[in-house]
Amino acid sequence: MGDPMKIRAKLEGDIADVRVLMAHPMETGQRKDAAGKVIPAHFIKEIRAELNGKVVWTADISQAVSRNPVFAFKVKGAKGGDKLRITWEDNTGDKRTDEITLGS
Amino acid sequence: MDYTRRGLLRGAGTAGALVAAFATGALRPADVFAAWNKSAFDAKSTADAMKALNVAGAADSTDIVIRAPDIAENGAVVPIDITSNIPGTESISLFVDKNPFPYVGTFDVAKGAMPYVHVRVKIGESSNVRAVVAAAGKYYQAAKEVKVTIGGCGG
Amino acid sequence: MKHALVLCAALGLAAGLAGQPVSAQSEDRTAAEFDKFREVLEEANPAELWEVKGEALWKTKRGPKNASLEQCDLGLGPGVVKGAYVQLPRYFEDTGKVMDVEQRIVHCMVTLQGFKFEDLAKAPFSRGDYTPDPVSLVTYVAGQSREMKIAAPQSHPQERATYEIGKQIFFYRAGPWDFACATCHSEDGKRIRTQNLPNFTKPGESAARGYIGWPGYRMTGGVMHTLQWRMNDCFRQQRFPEPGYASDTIAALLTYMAVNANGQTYRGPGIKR
Amino acid sequence: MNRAIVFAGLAAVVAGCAGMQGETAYHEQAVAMMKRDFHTRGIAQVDRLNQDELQRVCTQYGDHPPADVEKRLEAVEMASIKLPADGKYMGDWKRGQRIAADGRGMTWSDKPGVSGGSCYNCHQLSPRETSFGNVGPSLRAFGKTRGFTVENQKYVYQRVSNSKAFVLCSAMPRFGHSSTLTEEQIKDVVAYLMDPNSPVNQ
Repeated sequence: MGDPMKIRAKLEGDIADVRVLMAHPMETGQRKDAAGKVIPAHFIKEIRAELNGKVVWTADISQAVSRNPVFAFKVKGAKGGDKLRITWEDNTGDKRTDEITLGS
Repeated sequence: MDYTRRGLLRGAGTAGALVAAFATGALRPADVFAAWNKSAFDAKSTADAMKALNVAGAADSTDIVIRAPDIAENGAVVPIDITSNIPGTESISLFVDKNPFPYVGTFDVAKGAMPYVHVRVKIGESSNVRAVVAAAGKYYQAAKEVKVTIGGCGG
Repeated sequence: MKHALVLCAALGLAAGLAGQPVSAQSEDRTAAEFDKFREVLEEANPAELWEVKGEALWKTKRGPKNASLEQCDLGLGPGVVKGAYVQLPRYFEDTGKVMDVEQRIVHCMVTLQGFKFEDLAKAPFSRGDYTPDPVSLVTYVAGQSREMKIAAPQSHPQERATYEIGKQIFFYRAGPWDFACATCHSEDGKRIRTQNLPNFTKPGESAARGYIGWPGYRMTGGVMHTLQWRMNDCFRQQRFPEPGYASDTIAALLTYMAVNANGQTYRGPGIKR
Repeated sequence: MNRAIVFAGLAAVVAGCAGMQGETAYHEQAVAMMKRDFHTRGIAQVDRLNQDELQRVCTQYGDHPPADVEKRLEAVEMASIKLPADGKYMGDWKRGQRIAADGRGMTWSDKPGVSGGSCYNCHQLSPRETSFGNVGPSLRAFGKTRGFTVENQKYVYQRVSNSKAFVLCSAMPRFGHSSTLTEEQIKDVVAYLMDPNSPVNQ
């Protein structure tokens, strides 16, 4: 279970402008440590965003996404009080879910 | 939260069949989650990755707008905005042609998101970044060059 | 991904844009492009992740004394975090000296929570996946002064004396390369390689340029650093011996820098190349 | 720099008025504070805080000492330069290029005896290198502009070896005096600036 995400959303009409920050090393598996040993790959593979429990946005990503990933996307049909929940899962099976209430 | 993701997403009973069905699948409408497309992510060229995703031959389109720096300050964190003005856009995929593994990922917007994404990626050397959009069963693409300098020991 | 990404170009000529003579004009264009996308990056700065972490650390009962930091006095009274960062360094009665933010937080961790200074000073800088607690705490505290004006006080005689001592340290030339801070940081428009060098001797916008971006998320390595790290690494590059972590020397230098930045707006934890 | 004037003035006042919080008193407190707070790490020994006469004078006068002091100490620095015994100033420009780009040396994270010249940190040299600093002047086409003469080779050798022999409070390190660069390395840097085939002169 990773560190908490930071989710921000701004409502513009019925569109939620979402920014999410995730704490993750996004290790490529190509780098070596100081001792010359390859640092194993460790990266988020899948992300999904749910609005009131319904999946509205998903991403399948690779280790080419920067360390401590940042994404922005826009969800349609949102209103104040809606629950926005984001979940990621990495290549080791670790996952993390965080939720915010829109317009709060 | 404590649930098994595969079970939640696909229903435990049909997961295997669906994985098989989508293992070579294209950037399809988001009825179900696709399996993370290993062969596309492992591809060493954009062309091979696009083949693995069944989107080879995507048509050039000026309706895909890529906003990325002409010169990136740091190749470790290159901000990229992609907006598709193609009606019926279902997903946006991103490639960095010169990266050892060019396929960065696919953002599925069909189930309730706008055809837009902001993402930050690693770019090893000056390269085209390429967006491929799936819309109404067709595929479109656009590219933009990003130069990467390796500066001094800044801080 | 290429390992070269995270390496300094220590050897050989830097790659990229090879063969093209650089004109002043193209340098300006590059700088403008960096600035434009720096703004994009700042719209969602991973530093916020450490603000979240630091807030939890601040409010959680921890350490041998099982206490939170909610009674820590950062200068505006016990527990007042809002606006404290932009009014540091400042003089503290209880210690009888001027302290900077990290020195003060560490002081609170020692006195309120019972941590040992030696333990906190053992590995005080971020590396890889490791972030020392004071770094997260400083990031949280700094984030609570967003959009406020820098107002490092100079009302107490000790605060004025500390500014003068910091200035002396800033101009002190020594070491095998004869460097002072001032050698690289006392003129406008200077660069080491492509890295801009803020002029800390000119009060106002110029001095603030090098001060207000901290603590900062460093894109290279993807770690969070505070001014303690920045000062430490400056002295390393100055070819000096190593300054003590959270030492009075650093508090004095930061006083000189903060006071020269007074009146400028603090925009919160920054993002660095 | 008016700082020098202020300093000189205050120094005179403070001399006859011990305990006054003038610049000298602050200076002494600053030095005492640093001596308390710094420690040896790796090759960076704590005695690096001790200033030699040049460093002391440049600090005291804000890098603008009185002309007589400046002349006297520049002569001392000039006399300390050891010219190559074989009378040759030029080495290999290709090695010189690597030395010019190499920013290592003398920090607590460096190994002893491993140093470059950090030239690109402060100077433009080859037009092909776009990552260069501007703390020092551009040295593009240096030999071509100044002339490929032995006198100029000697000048570059001396300047790299001990810049302070020319401008006492120059920002440039004394690469020979501080044993940062060896005689051979300095010759290679001279060649990088003075060899007609060096990219610097293209």
